Amino acid sequence: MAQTVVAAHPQTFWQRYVFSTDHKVIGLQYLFTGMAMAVVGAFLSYVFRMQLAFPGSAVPLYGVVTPGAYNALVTNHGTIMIFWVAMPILIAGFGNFLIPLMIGCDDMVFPRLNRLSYQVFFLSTVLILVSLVVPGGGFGGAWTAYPPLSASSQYNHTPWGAPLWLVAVALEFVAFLMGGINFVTTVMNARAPGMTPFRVPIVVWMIVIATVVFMASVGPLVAGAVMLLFDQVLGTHFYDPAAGGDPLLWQHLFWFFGHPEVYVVLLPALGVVAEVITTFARKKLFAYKTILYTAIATGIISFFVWAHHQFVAGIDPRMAHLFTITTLIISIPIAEMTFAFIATLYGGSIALTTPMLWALAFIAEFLLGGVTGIFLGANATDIFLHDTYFVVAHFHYTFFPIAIIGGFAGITYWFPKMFGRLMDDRLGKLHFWITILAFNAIFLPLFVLGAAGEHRRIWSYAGFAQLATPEFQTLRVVATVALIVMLIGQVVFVFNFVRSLVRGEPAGTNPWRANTLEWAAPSPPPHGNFAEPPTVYRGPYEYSVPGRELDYWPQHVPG
Amino acid sequence: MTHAIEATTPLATRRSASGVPTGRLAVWWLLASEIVIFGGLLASYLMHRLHHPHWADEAGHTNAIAGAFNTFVLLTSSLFAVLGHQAAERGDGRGAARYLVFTIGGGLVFLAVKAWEWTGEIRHGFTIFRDVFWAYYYTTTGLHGLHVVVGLVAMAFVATEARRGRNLHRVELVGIYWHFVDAVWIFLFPLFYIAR
Amino acid sequence: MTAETGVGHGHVDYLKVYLALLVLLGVSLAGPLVGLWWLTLVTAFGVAVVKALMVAAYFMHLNIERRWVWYLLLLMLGFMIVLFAGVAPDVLQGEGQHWVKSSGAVPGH
Amino acid sequence: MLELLTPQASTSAAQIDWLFDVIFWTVGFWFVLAQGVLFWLIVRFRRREGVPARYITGEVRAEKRWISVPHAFVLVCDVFLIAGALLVWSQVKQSFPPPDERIRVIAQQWAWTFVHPGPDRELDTADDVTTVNELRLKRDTVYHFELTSRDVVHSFSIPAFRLKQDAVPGRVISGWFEPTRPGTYDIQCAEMCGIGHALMPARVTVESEAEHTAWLATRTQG
Repeated sequence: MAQTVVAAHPQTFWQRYVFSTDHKVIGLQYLFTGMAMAVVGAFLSYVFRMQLAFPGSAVPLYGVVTPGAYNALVTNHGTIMIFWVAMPILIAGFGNFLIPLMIGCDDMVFPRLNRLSYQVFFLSTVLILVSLVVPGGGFGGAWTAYPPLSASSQYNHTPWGAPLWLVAVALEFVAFLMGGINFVTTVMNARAPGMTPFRVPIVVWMIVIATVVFMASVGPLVAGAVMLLFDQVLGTHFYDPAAGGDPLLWQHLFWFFGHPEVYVVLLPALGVVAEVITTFARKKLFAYKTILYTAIATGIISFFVWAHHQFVAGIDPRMAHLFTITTLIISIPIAEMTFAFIATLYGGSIALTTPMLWALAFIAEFLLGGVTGIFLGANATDIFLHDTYFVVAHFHYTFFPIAIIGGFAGITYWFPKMFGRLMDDRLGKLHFWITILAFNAIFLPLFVLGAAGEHRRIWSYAGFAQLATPEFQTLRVVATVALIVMLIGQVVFVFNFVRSLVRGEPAGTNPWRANTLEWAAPSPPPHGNFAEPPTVYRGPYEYSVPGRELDYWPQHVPG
Repeated sequence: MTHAIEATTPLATRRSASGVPTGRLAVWWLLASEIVIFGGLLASYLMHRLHHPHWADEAGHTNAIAGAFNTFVLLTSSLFAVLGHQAAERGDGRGAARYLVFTIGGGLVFLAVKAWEWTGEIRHGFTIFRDVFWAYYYTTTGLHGLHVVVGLVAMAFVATEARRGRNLHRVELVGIYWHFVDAVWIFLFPLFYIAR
Repeated sequence: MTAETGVGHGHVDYLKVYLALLVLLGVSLAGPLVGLWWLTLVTAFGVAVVKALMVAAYFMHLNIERRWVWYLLLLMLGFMIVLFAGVAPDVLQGEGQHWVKSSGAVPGH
Repeated sequence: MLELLTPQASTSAAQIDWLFDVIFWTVGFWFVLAQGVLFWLIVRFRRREGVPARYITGEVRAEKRWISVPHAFVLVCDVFLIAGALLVWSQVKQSFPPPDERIRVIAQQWAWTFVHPGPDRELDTADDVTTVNELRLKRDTVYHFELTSRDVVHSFSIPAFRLKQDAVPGRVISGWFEPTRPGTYDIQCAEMCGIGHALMPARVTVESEAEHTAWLATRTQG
């Protein structure tokens, strides 16, 4: 088999880092774009948390927050954190970087399609940022964009912000559809000899399942987004009840995608955790096939639960029963998977390195996010809790572990492979503890506020006598202060990241003594990845096999 | 397919662990994601259509003859596409290109008829703003028409290459996509033209 | 690859499939001409399903493709049926338990 | 538990709070158990010199039991929680007790309009009392309400009643409640409805029959 010819050509800076077709460069482009957007999303949350803690006072670095600006802040915080942080980092970033390396090939099957995918994504990034500063301000109709509010500037008063927001989101979908076709085709066809389906690392499986779920669920919303865009800019009446449309249709199309989307980002994060805990517990993954099947089951069931977001939205009350049942059923595969992850630790030899701390914290924090979901999936309690801060706290206990904790676990684990150097472990742990403690201090108070009936997306609670009490205001201040502490703590990470990049200790090929194929390539892997295409002889988690001298057994080592 | 894919493509592109050639595999996944886009749109339309009995009257103003003719045109162009595929498998690049040109011709006739239809309807006041039925009509047939245009561009590109005997496997890929566009129209035709 | 996918292509006469499709197109027009709504349902939509299946099987060559491709495409259609079933009680219906659609002006002022 | 944070002022409130407590203790048990096991494992199996990890696949039946047995218990809990949720939902949102009075609630950007039936207890008559951002109710009276919206989606939410229902333009949605505790409580809009979303607070006053009649008299004479 001919070696890749491409690597031989000398390349300019632009060819190499901007218009590259190399999956690793594209993966890092996604990763860095996602991290930059995380800064934007975090800044938005800082501004609106300051407004909540100190209503009406000028926020440093921003100024006074008006009600319209507040709505735009919360709307775009949610949109950016999900579509421009969680998805690019977990799916596109890790997926692009890891898939070809972990299945033992030199690139994605369609490198130029891959590059186009990033370019479209980059364009969508520019559009969402531009939408924040156009005349009339950014879109403020919540990330769910329910019509008629989102459909007409007569109601939302953002004639530019709303269509731009919608086009940006739709383009982001297009980018991920292109990337998704590439991911699935690559994993199906480009696996190294011997890489049978049950020898594929869980994180690759998870990214593929997530991608398929994304592709299957986003279609109706793409159609719905076209209809909403026509309502906004042409003046059609798809969602206007007075003219024969139906506003509830959008809610259904949105959540038919929106709920599977939760699993689209959750599954890759779980995959990252699986890789990290097996490596640092030196243990075989407990019940590989069970984890795989529960992931597939979760993906399929996720198509049957969407309307639990709409229990009180005006859907027929009889339907709420069906969606309660399916929603609680989805806790079954997820619980099974969580148990399998916990069981993996049993009998291990656990080293609490920075990536391992993140992975364990993921399990611990996600447990709280998972169990609080039961209150919301049960239709009767959701009557009270719907659109309160209980919901906000609940999904931050799922999304924060997914996007931020899972992201940090992956970045700290694969940093040596990405850049060929080790990160500082002590700084990493410092950053870990600041982030985790502050995170809990932000969102635990919000559970209390939500249980007290505090509703979401409210600029000021001054008009609500039951909520404007000094006790509740103290909780809001606690959450805001904790947020600021957490944001300052990220400086430690940035410092560690940059410092390790230039003068970290050289990592070597396999610093963690891990089994999967990416650790067989040099760090960082050159264009083309492997000097010689690897062959696979065993599963990815053969740690501490009895009778062997070494406590790991890489997939590509014969014998 | 009898020819070799260019050697500069990555090793990854040349592997076929699933047994389905990479290009065709990607087309299947593309169609899977297209099914849900059109599926979502048509499901939404169908619900509204069944909710509003008076939409039957509106549907009476679409031109069923033109719709039937366009179905005929697309079916014929699909036949040419599959004959082109057959030629490509024999290694006959010029023959494949010729059939693809016929297919493109069919697509152009389809678009011309569609344009004539739209013009007539708009002239008679059946614009996209008249009613949600017409909004669905223009959006759905417009989205389908966009797919036709994309197909035409792709086929022109593939035909040019096939003429020179290059990338003959792409004749099949673009054909599969074209048949899908045909199959979508097969559903649009009764939904918007026949059911009254 | 010729050996693998080429088998069977020769057995299908594309022209016959094409003519069958044209006949079906004629049948689908019959319903509205007769004017019976249930006949239209069968001729228009039943025939559309048959036509689409024929195009998929013989022109897209799903008949000789790996089985799972059928399953994949049908799974996507299945999700659309789930979507329809979940949404229809609200969007298709004009009223339901404790709610009713009203296009008229809101009472009050 | 919720009653510690916000008053329990309707019959539905008691039912929903009961369900909340049931779920709280059930999932709380699992949460504590899972966290306990997780932390115990982390401490117990910390890396020690000379102690290698064990090789456990989790694919044999005896090992799988570690996760399948707790899993079966989770399933049982799910069934109970589903039953509880469906029961309370059907009482709150589906089977309405016969009404003593009817009111109409109309949402718009950004205010609430409430139509009280007046002394004749019938809506759409001359003595209807229409108020903005102020709702007056008699205690221990079953109210049916008709909810609609003039423009965008709003949500009629009274936390003290544990009541929440979106107001959707083009739909008239009915609901019911029975206030049980006198007092004045917040009414919120709980669905993003534009710039003034935070600025449409209203108040509901629950009062005795006599007080209510007196209030009605002031409104109908003026």
